[in-house]
Amino acid sequence: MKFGLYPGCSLEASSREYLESLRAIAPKLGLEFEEVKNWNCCGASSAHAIDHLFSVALPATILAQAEQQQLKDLVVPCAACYSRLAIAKIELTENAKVRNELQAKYHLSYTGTTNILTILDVLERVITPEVSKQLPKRFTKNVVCYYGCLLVRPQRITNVQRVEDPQQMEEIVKTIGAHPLPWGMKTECCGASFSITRTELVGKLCGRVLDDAVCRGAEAIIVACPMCHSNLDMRRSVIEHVTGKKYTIPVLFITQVIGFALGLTPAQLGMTRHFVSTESIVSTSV
Amino acid sequence: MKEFEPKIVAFVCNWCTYAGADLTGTSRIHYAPNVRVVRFPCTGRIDYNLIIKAFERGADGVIVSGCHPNDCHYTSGNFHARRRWIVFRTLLEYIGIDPRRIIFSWVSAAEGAKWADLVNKAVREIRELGPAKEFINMKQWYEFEKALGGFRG
Amino acid sequence: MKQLHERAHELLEQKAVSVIIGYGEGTEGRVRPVFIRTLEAVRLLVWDDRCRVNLAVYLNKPEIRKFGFPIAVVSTPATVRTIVQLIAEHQLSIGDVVVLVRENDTVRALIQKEDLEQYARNNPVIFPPFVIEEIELLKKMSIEERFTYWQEELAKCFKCYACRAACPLCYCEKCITDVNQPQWVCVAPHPVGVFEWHINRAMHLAGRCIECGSCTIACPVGIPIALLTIEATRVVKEEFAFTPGIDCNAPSALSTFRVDDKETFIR
Amino acid sequence: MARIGVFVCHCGENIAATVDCEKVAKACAQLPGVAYSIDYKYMCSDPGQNLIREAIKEKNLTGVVVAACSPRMHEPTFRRACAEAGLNPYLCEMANIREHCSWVHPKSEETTLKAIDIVKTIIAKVRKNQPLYPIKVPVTKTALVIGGGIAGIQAALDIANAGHRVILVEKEPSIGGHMAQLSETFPTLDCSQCILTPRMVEVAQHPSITLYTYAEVESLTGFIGNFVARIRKKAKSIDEKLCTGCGECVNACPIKKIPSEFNMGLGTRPAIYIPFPQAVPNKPVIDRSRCTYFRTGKCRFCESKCPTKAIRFDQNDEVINVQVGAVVVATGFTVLESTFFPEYGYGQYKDVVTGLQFERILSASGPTLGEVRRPSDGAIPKKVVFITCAGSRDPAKGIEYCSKICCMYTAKHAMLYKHKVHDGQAYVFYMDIRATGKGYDEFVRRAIEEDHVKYIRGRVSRVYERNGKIVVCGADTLLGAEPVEIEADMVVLATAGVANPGAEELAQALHISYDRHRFFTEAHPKLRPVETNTAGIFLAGACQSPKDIPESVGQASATASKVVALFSRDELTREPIVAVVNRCAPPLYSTCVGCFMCQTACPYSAIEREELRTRDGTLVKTVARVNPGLCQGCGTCVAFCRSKSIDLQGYSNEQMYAEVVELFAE
Repeated sequence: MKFGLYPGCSLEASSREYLESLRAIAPKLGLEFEEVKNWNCCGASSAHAIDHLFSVALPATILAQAEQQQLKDLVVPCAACYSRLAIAKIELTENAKVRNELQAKYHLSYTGTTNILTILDVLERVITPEVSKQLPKRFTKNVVCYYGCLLVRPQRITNVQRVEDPQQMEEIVKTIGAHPLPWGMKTECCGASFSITRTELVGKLCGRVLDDAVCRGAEAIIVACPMCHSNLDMRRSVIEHVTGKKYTIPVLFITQVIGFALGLTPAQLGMTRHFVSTESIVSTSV
Repeated sequence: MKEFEPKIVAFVCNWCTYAGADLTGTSRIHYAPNVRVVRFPCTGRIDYNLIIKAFERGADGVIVSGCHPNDCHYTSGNFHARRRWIVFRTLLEYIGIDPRRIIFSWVSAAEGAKWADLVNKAVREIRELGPAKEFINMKQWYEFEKALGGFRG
Repeated sequence: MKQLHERAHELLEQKAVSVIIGYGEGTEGRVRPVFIRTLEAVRLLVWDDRCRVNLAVYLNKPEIRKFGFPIAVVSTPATVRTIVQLIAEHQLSIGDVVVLVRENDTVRALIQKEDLEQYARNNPVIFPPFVIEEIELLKKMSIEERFTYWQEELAKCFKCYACRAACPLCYCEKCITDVNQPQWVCVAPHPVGVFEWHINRAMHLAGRCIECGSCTIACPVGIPIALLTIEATRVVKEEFAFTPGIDCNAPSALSTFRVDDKETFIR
Repeated sequence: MARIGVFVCHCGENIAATVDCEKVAKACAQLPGVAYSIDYKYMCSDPGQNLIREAIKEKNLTGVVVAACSPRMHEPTFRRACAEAGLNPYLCEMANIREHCSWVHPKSEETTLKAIDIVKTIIAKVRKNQPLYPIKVPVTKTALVIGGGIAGIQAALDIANAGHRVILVEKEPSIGGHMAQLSETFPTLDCSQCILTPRMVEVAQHPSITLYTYAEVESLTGFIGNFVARIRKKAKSIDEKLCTGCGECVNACPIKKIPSEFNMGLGTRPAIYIPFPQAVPNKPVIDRSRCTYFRTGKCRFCESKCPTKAIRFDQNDEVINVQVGAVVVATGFTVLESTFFPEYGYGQYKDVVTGLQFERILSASGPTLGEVRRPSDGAIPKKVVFITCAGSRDPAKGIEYCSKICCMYTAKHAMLYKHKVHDGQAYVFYMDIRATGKGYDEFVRRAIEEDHVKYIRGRVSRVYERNGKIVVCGADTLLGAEPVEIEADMVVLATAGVANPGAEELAQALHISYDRHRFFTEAHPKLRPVETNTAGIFLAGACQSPKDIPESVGQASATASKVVALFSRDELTREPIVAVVNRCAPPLYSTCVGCFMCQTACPYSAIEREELRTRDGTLVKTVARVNPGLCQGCGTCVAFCRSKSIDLQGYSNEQMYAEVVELFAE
């Protein structure tokens, strides 16, 4: 299966392990990725707060480029980039005024043939029961799956079923042997970009998420978005400072968990890059 | 010659447009006096032959109006009427009669202002179209029939 | 032709029908309708390209119905469509008529509802070239040109009502023209009377006319009055997606409605 | 020659201000057929009407035209005046020279000429008017009441007590409806069973009421006074005459774990069951979809245990046709399930229940015998959150209306919870408190002030489970949208009142209209709230829109009065504005050619087929015939008929033709 790939800034920097683990599991699952050539920023961080046209122009150039490379299905592992690209696609196809302005100002030719997929849409297709039979190892852990916001909201863009209690990640981890626990906090806010301006707020919000996960008996939190990972993992010291409690529960990317089940080594999956030690997972499941 | 004042007859349904015209009256909204109203129980009851009769006898324009779809007191009279109007209007146009001379509309019992506005607009449009030239030579034949005395109208 | 004779002979012999309406040799090389009731007369039947007039009109005549159903009719596709429409309008019922049709030179007898409808569907209206020409001619005209065209054409009409007699779907015993209280259609052939008659005829056939052209053929002064009913039926086909003469229990287009009928002129 | 009287009214100044009434009267006097033409200041006054009565007698008029206000206003008045003077009322018409002329044009010669034109056309119409006589239709003095809830019961009792026969049809095994499920009722907190059960028994024992439970109405044909209803009595698999209701079979039945519909799925019931202790009739019914015998042919325990051998496994459905004169639809409503709400957990949390489920928990005959215990682990909840407007007033969920009763029963729930769990704390999230009935607001105040229920004005955004508690995230808009988070033990949703699942099919079977939410539509929201547009069919209770018990009972008695009024006369008289298919002498018998396309045009299916036969019985032709009872006089068939064989009395072809032609005659 061949897919276009738009990594985005986080996967090259703060969440490199997400991209490394994705690239590591791809050949084992028959996935082939072709990166969008000289891709630019998707405008997730600030563009949409400043100028609407500009915030659509950035992702539009990515889509136009992807179209030239005939990438019919474009995987966008980062939830924020996914949201920006999806919104841009709808604006370009439905909002004629914006489309004409963009054509005039940035000479973009875009016909709207690319489908924009999250990492879960792709993994759902490849992690089938047949594949799970040949997995060298079972990742038998009690886990909770954390979706955050942009993977499920706004429903108008993502059209996810059960927006308050999605089951996409649960299905994937179940097929590789994990026990996903029913969890109310899976779509609660983690504080997102406040982690820079009001870090103590992220501490409070992530504290609630971690606290509920721990007392529910979860051994790991699985995420599919670099922002969620950085807040739950990198900000762990702030969380512990704000809540006054110690949390050792590791935060793993879905791709890393699948990597374990495929028998890849922690180094290949970038397990050493986490702030919160993943020793508890690495030691038991090898 | 005095400016051409069109003669317009309005076929209206009793439950909606006639009541709407009553409301125009109770709200004292003035409008052009060229229109004469004929009351029917429902737009379903309006026969296209009567529209032809009106034109032959000298009407320059005809308004046909009733309840909005789904408002009909008899649930479906206006739906039947709408179907007939679509066919009748196309046929008149095919035979060469300017369809703008017949003004179809939905006016509810609460749309007093819309009735006044509809009448004023109709008078203005028909005045621009001028006398119903397609029926000019028909009027004189009607006189001929009357002269024969046998015609009880 | 021989097949037709055998079939006719067989039907009459078994008393399956009381009369067979077919074409026979007329004067000056033309064909005329013949009504075969005895075995000897079967040889009078002919069937070639000259046989195009719609014989279904005789099914409404009391003189023919006097013989009693079922009746056989030698049919063109138009005749079959007429019979299906007459069944839809409760003038005939299934089994009243044995329809003899020619399919690549074999003669078939259609009686059941499915066969009639299937045959009607497989043989849609094909206008002869001169009719298509006229339709195109009128389409290009402006509304004023069409007005003068029809004023000239209708001025020829002297109200002989041959069109009404020829049309199989004009079966009212007392026509609207016979109603004089009130006088819906003026009797005299002056512009008022002619205009009222032709408008009513077209409106009465809207969504019913199966475009067999008998009215134009019958008109002694050659007015192309079929164009009016063709236009009326075109509107019904396009606006309400309804084709007459292909469904035995279809309701009439103008006495039914759909809530989402489209129109562009109601304010 | 017609002798028409024209009476031009000044209407005080309303007409005379801009129309020269004398001139109109004089002009009309010259018109052919006019025998008398005067004007008067107030035609609708008593002296004005006397003018008409005297003129009819002195000038023996054959027609009357009153040129005054709109016929929608005083046509009945002047027609009655004519009738009193012996002139057929349908020979009197009104010319509207007020709303359509004097009020909308300035005072001028042209306005007066327009007035004359208007009167002229109505005179032309009256020349062609025919005397018409009200239509007499026989009335079957039996009423059909569909739905055995409180509304159906009340209507049935009122009609029966007025001496008429009633047939009450109830879909469930017992009557009682939703009211039977309630614990206590606001605002007086009297126990629902205590006030309902006597009424249910009264219905069962009333000599004039025939009760069919576990039965449904499948179709209704006919017209007002002469309906025929087809009722399917589903097989109960019990011989009701032999069964004493002892309950041995119910105890014997091995299948125990079927969720009880009566307890809204909280309790369980066996395959052969009596819905609730006070059920009327108090006889069991076998649920054939769950009974082992009907699935595998084995078991039959109940049969072996039955002392009177009343079990009938071979019993079949019975379909009966009944003649009725009027129909009261009282099929009630239901409430949304909790699975409908993503934000409240899609129904996966056992302790998030609906209002009706909480009623069962509170009820003494409920699954917890009246003790407030939560469904998950049976513990007594110390903190309960009530959420009002769950689904109601929420256009995004397609339910934009207010369900009217939730504020009241939520206050009641909170109050009853506090009475049973003294140290418990109740919270109520609300948008607005709508307690508009008599003694209603005082009731809510009592809940707040005496029972210390915490009312928080704000919406609940999400409910989720954490550490065995139900976390309710909301906001308190009175404290500046302060986010509120309550760790509750139990949550009760006051879910929206919606139409019953079968409502649409029933409406189509009865030919009554219903709205977007499948509630039945009343004839006029203000002036005819308990009637439908179909004559003879009435509405009572929540099937028309969600409402509380007092209003349902009020509506039920209102429909009963309508039905009793309908039955008060042996014959029904109806306006003679109906269509008639012409008949004439042989050999034609009728100009109708029997194409029957008018049948598809008629919205009231009032057109039937009639076989015309000669005296010796031979069939001449089958033609159309209009049933005067069903025809509402819209005239769609008249304008459609190609051979002009149908005409509408009151708006006949001749009358309308005369009106149009007169307009342009010099």
